[in-house]
Amino acid sequence: MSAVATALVFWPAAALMLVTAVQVFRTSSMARAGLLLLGALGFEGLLFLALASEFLGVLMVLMMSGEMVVMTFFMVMFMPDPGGLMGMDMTHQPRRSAAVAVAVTAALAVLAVATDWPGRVAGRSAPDVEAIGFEVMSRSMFSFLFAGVTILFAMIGGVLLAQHGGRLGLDAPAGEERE
Amino acid sequence: MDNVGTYAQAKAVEDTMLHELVWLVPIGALVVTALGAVLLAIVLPRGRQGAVGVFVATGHLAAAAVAGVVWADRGFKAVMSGTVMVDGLSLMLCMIVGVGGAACVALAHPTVSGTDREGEFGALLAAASLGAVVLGSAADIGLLAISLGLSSLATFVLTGYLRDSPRGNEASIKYYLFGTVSGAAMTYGLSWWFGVTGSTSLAAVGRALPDAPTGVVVGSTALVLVGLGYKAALVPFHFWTPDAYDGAPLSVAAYLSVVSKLAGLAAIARVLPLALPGDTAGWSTAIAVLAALTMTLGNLAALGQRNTVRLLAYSSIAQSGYLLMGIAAIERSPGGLSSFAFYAMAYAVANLTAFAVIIAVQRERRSVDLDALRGLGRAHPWWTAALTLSALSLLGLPPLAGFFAKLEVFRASIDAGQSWLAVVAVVNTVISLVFYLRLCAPAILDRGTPTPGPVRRHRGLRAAMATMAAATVLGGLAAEPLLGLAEAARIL
Amino acid sequence: MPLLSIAVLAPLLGAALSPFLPVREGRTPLALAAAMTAISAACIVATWVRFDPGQGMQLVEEARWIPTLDVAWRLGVDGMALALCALTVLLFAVSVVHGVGPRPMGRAACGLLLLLEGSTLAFFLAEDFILFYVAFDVTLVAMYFLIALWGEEERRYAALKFFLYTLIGSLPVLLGIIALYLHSEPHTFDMIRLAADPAYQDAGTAASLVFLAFLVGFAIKTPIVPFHTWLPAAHVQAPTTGSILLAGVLLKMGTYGLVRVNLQMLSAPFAKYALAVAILGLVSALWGTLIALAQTDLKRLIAYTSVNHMGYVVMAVAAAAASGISPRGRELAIDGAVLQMVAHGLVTAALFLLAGLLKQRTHTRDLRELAGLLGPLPRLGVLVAIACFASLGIPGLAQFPAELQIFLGTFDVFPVIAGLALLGLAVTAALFLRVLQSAFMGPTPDRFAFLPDLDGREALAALPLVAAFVAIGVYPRVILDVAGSAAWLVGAG
Amino acid sequence: MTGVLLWSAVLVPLVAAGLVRALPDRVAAVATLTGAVAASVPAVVLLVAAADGRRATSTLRWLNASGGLDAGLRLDGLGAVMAVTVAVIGLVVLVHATGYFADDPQGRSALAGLLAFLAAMQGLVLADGYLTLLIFWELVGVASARLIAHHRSDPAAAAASVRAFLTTRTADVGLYLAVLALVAASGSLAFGQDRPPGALGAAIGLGLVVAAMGKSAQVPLSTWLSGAMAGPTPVSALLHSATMVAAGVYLLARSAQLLAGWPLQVAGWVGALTAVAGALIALGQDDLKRVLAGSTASQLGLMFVGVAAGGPAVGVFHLVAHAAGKAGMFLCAGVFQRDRSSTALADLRGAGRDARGAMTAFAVCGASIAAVPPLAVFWSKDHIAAASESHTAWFVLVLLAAAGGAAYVLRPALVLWDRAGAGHPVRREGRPAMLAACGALAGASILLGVLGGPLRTVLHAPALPTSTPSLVLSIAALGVGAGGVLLAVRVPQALRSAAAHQLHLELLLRVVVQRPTLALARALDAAERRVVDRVVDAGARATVRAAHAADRVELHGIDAAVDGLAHAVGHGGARTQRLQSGRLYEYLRDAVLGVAAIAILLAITALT
Amino acid sequence: MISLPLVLVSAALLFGVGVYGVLGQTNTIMIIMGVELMLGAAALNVVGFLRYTWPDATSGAFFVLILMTLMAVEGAIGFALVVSAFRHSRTAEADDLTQLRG
Repeated sequence: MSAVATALVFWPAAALMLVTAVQVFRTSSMARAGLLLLGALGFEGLLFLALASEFLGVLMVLMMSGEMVVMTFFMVMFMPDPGGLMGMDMTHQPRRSAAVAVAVTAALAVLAVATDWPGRVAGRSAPDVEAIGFEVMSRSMFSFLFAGVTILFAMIGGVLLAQHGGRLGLDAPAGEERE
Repeated sequence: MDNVGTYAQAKAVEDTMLHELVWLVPIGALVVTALGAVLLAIVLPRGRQGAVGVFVATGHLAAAAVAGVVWADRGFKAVMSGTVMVDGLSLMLCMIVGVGGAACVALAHPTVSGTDREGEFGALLAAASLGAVVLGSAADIGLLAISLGLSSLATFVLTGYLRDSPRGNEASIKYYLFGTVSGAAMTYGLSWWFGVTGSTSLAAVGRALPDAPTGVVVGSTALVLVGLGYKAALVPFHFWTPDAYDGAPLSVAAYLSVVSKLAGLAAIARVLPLALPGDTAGWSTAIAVLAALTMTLGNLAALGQRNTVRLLAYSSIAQSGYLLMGIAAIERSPGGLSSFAFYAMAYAVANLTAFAVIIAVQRERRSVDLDALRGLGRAHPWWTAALTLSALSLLGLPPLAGFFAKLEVFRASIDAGQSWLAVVAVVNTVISLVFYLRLCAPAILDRGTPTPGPVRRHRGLRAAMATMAAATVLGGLAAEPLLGLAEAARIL
Repeated sequence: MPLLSIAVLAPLLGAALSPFLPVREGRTPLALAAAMTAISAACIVATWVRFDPGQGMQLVEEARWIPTLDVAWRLGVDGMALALCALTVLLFAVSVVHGVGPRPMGRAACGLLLLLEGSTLAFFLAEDFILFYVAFDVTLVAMYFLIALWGEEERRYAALKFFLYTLIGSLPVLLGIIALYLHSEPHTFDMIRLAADPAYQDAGTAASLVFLAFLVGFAIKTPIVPFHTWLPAAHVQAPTTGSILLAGVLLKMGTYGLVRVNLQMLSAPFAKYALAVAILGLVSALWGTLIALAQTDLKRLIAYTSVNHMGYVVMAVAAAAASGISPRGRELAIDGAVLQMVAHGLVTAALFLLAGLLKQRTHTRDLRELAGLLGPLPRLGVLVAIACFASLGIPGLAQFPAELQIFLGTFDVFPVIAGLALLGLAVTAALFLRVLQSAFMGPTPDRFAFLPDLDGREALAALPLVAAFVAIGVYPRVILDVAGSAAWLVGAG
Repeated sequence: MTGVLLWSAVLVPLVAAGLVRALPDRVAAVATLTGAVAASVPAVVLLVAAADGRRATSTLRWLNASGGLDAGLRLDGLGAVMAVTVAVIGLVVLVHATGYFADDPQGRSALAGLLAFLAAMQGLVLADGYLTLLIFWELVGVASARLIAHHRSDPAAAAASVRAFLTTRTADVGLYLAVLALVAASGSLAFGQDRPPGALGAAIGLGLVVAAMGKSAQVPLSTWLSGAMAGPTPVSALLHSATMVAAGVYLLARSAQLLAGWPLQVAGWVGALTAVAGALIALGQDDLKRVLAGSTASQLGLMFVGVAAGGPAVGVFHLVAHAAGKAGMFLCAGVFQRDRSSTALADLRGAGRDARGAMTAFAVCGASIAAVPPLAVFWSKDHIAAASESHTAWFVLVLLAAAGGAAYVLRPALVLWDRAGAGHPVRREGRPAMLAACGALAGASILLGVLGGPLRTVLHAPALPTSTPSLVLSIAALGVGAGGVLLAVRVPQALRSAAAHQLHLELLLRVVVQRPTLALARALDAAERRVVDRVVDAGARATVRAAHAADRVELHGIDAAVDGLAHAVGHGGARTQRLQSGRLYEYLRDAVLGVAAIAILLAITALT
Repeated sequence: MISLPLVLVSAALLFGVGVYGVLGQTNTIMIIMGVELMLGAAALNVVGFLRYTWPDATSGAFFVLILMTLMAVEGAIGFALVVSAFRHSRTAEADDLTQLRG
């Protein structure tokens, strides 16, 4: 992708990403927040594309849309007032939180900008799918397998927690009496 | 390594990896345990789910044993293209996790036996152990992040295992939120490390960071410490600890306080020297300060507790501080790592003993309040003995394992020129006396409260209690084998 | 035969066996305690016979323990250690006769007593710093439970205070030990080597800090003002046997350590701070005796006199460490200090034993309530009088030669301090005379008219102590022949 | 051989004491007397040997430190004379005591105590070197305290015992100090050294003098002596003559060389003042034993003057002479006391007439104490007067004391002989022994007066000072004193009826002599009781107050500080606990702040 | 045009928004969203480095994959926890979780 094209995609995508991200926490509807988050992460995927990481970008968009849809369902199912009809406030100490967030951002941004990051500036843009494939199948094989195990147990754990009633038909969750 | 590989290269890498699998047997044992537990939980009928627990415990012990064999037979090696370190630190962690995990399974038996998710409990516990061991072995940014993820999320679920308990839910949500936020902060720091290095290998990071601009090093290291520090329950990332222990099943609290915590500390002990070699950015001193803060805050907060679980939670925070003393000395004293390793072993057995007794008492008296321990000596002299031994060992009194552990970390600290930290630790030890005595003294000195009635005996629980208590004593009186082991612990 | 190891291990074995005794009560625990104490005593006596006063550290027994750290089971005796071991076995024999808790002793009491005995002996015999420290702290735990289980009304508080203070004292010692270890070349915990070749030859900052760490630790144990407030609390609340052992043996650990470590291994910094330490000792001595004068509780009073007497010991050790002292002054100071440790052990143990017997009969320790006891209790009264006179330093009884030598030795280098310390003699006399006057003289109130005098068992407990301190008082070289400083004090100064 | 004798002089009475304590009551008296006789044998043999010029020592290495710190006994003239004095007076007193305690259930232990007392005193006078002397010095103190407290159910006796012990013990600190200084100066505790210069010498001099003052009840450390009258009379007899109080004088005599110069001057002044004060105090008393106690202080003061002015022999001669007389008076007083169950002069009126034997002995001994020629004390006091002639102030004070002596002896004698109170029954139990003892001492007073010579030989004092003026003045003083009393006391009927106008003289005398004298005596007594006593007591009270103050500091200062620290720690615990609010967002916020702090920390460590 | 600092600043801003969400939101789900943003910011950093400074670092690309995995699994577990808790207490407010403290 040429520099101009990159810029053309980057600026709007970055701006939209940040705007949607901020809106996630400004809306009073949780369903909307979920969709806004989907948007933010989607725009981030777009940024990835602009930054020549096509595979990662596409993956991001696909994964996040899947996840966010599930999330929105969750919220519609379980949350009070998912549509934000009552306009309830879901924040506390917004000013203080914002101040902290601004400080964190400023610190990180200043450090990032002030640093003369090492490495080549020129050259090929970013690893392509094939390279990532080699990486996964060679050096990072163990991590890859491990990530798979992690996903498996996340599923098991999620099911354990979320499912109503016992898998074996028992309705006797454990308990420990304490005073 | 960072070139785009060819098939031939990939093939060569795979061959090497196959050869290296031998070193991965301990981790493999835990993988088999975790997956096997899942399979067993699916296959076994509802009446036989208890077998999963036995299987998981056996698997843990096997992993520990295999780790010992690998240590003795194979030596240390960086495997999987340098992403996994099989060295003294990781094998030691594997042994602790193996034995500790098995003990926790035994401790959990009274709680989970016969419940609806008994099989999954074992499987998740094994997964958490797997995550813990890999966390302590990882020499790669990616592996570090994902292993922290696995070990965390498995324990999030375990903490919330008592789904009908509001306390359990609260505990697991707080733990989860604190943990994920910390993990996310860590990944941000890791991303900068990558930016400085161009590789996710910690060894490569270690080559690049000393020359990197201070600001980036400081910022990223601080963020990385958040994730690892939360796992190890260091101040100021300890807030979740008492609440999570309090709400979780007691056996899970024991697990968190031993396996999870030690994995996090082992990760710190590996990551910092690897990524910041030669005391880059003076992290030793920073860790020493953290150690002082952690032990002080933990001990002070433990003073006023009436709830034994919270008391032990704060105690374990304080113990993290002492453990950090060893880590703070790694760069400056040859005894730093070994003192950490020995302290970890001594702490694990003593803390598990204490939890075992608390669980036994909770089963019988339906309370974890300190008052429930009153007069325990008359009814259960052996429980009382175990509790006393563990409290005194945690306090660091000779000739128990905890004493030699303290001796080791003090020695390392002074040797590393951090005598002030040793003095802080001494003051803290004195403070800690008050609540450790409060834990064990009423059991011996007070008259008892009546027992509610006969309670089912759990052989596993008793066996774990006896084994750990015996280890607490033997780890002191016969400290030589373990000390020898700890002395040999090395970071590759 | 490894006499020293047997002497240490026999009581420890007994302690380990005690939980498995078939009965909770009955004679078995007592028999076990008696047997193990007898074995220990026999070993110490045999050691005394085999001991060659002409040599320093001797009869060293060594076994591997933790070679990784160069920690070994390393025991040995010199004159001071032997004298204190003899004191220890005697006092434990007395304690077994007198018993702890319900009578006959239960197995818990027996186990704790034996644990205390074994660890105390191990402390005095240890020639390895880790063993030394282990023994130091195990005595602490055993004593804590002795006080907390069988003490008086406020035993829990007092026991906690005792534990806290002594732990505060022991941990700096641990730091000091580690520093010595790290500073020795090659690293070692071997006390014989560290004494022969001190790690710190100078009195620089590091050496001073190490010195200070040990000093604080031993000062709390001794105890020296202002670290002494645990002592009266512990003594008042402890059971009689606890007080006997606490005052008789455990306090000696502080001064023993002061000599063994500060004087022998850190002589250079000690020489630098000798005057300050001597002043501390003096303040302790005067403070202890003045406070004792104000007490009305008998055990509290005796406890404070311990502060006084141990202050003299500290003063003498400091004088011996001073650089300006003459060889003879040094010999006098150390001889006096060692003799005072033994003498104070015997005398104060006797006082606490007799105070305990008195309390058993009258149910009070308040001097204002006691009166005219000599009438119903002539034998007990005479023993108390002898013990009081011994404690105030009357010649013919053990503390006189000890204190005289302490004063002589101290005067050699710190004349003003020694002179001021003499004032303590008068005050001590006053307070003991007051005890005798108010408790034993005067008309006997009716409520005390028919108290039973000493019985056989009590006499069996008390008489050996009295006999021992009379013997030492008449002929102090009974101890000095073995424990005299010329025989063992090598390397320092 | 001499060594055996020396040790047996000390050990025989000690063993005897043990035996008496152990044996049954009925043989106690026999055992006591046997022991006392046996104990005096070595002393006498030693005196004979010493008179032959034999000198010997027997030492025992007692401590490890060598050179001059050995324990040991020695034979020389001074020691031998003292030893025989102690043994003989002790024997006589014990003879008396067997009678005195005949019907006392605790008598056996008193007899044993007396024997032990003798043993300690023998050790003191035979000691070779200050170490041994110190040992027995202290033992004498303990033994006397134990005997004074004989009537243990009597609170006054207990208090007197404690006071006696504490006063002397406090003064003994001086002896300790002197010992320390001596070792520091010369490395040796042997007798016969010269005083080192400087502070050490000052410490030695002052220490020894103070110790001697304490033991010999010199002003202002004299109050314990009259209190000690609470003990049984034989005890007082022994205490006031050859033992205990004699120890101070003996110490001065023994250390004369060491104390030469200003220390002896101090001792002389103290002695001279005490001599007069003691005499006046004796005059003001209404209790026979207290009269005698005052007299003892006065006489001891004279001994101090003697040692200071004339050397050891003068002082010791007076000591021996006084011992016989004073012991005799006490023993006689014991007889009267048993008859009347009191020692108050008012109760004793006429007691002498009922017990004529005792009265005779009392008169002889009293005459000796009053320095009536040619009895023993006359000579010894004369020597003192002669020796102090060159020192006018002392000389005057000595004469005043002599006059007082005559007066305070005569006054009770007149009361005892008063016909008005006669006619009471006497107690027969144990009387022969008591009377024998009184007689023996009366005889000794006469003998010593007549045969003072051998004593001088042994003391190596061939030429004790004498001078005519002092002789004359002494006798004059005697007359003045006696006359004053005779005129002042209710004068015998015959004399009164002789001339009515003499009543005016009596009145005059009463106004001019008696009243001021008695007033001064009372004032001094009051001074002693109120001021000196109070000073001493104030010292004690100040100590006690300091003790209580220290105790308060202890409880509210040190202990509170520690507790406060503990409290602060606990408070810190509560604060940290409050951090754990249970609110997740606060946890997270604190964690973020924590990260910032860690980053700052790392930045600091990285940049330094 | 577009350079590394710009990407990094964008990532920092995204992270900041995430932090704001985490600190400021009362609802568990919303906090989880904040976490997702923080993780996304980390990923954006890495992608920026891949593009501008370390184009050959395939391990970095794999790291991004791992971050995405983490986002997914942590989200999943989080929702499951919320469901489990909501079933009993009918609320997902993190602020209500104050039973455990001290």
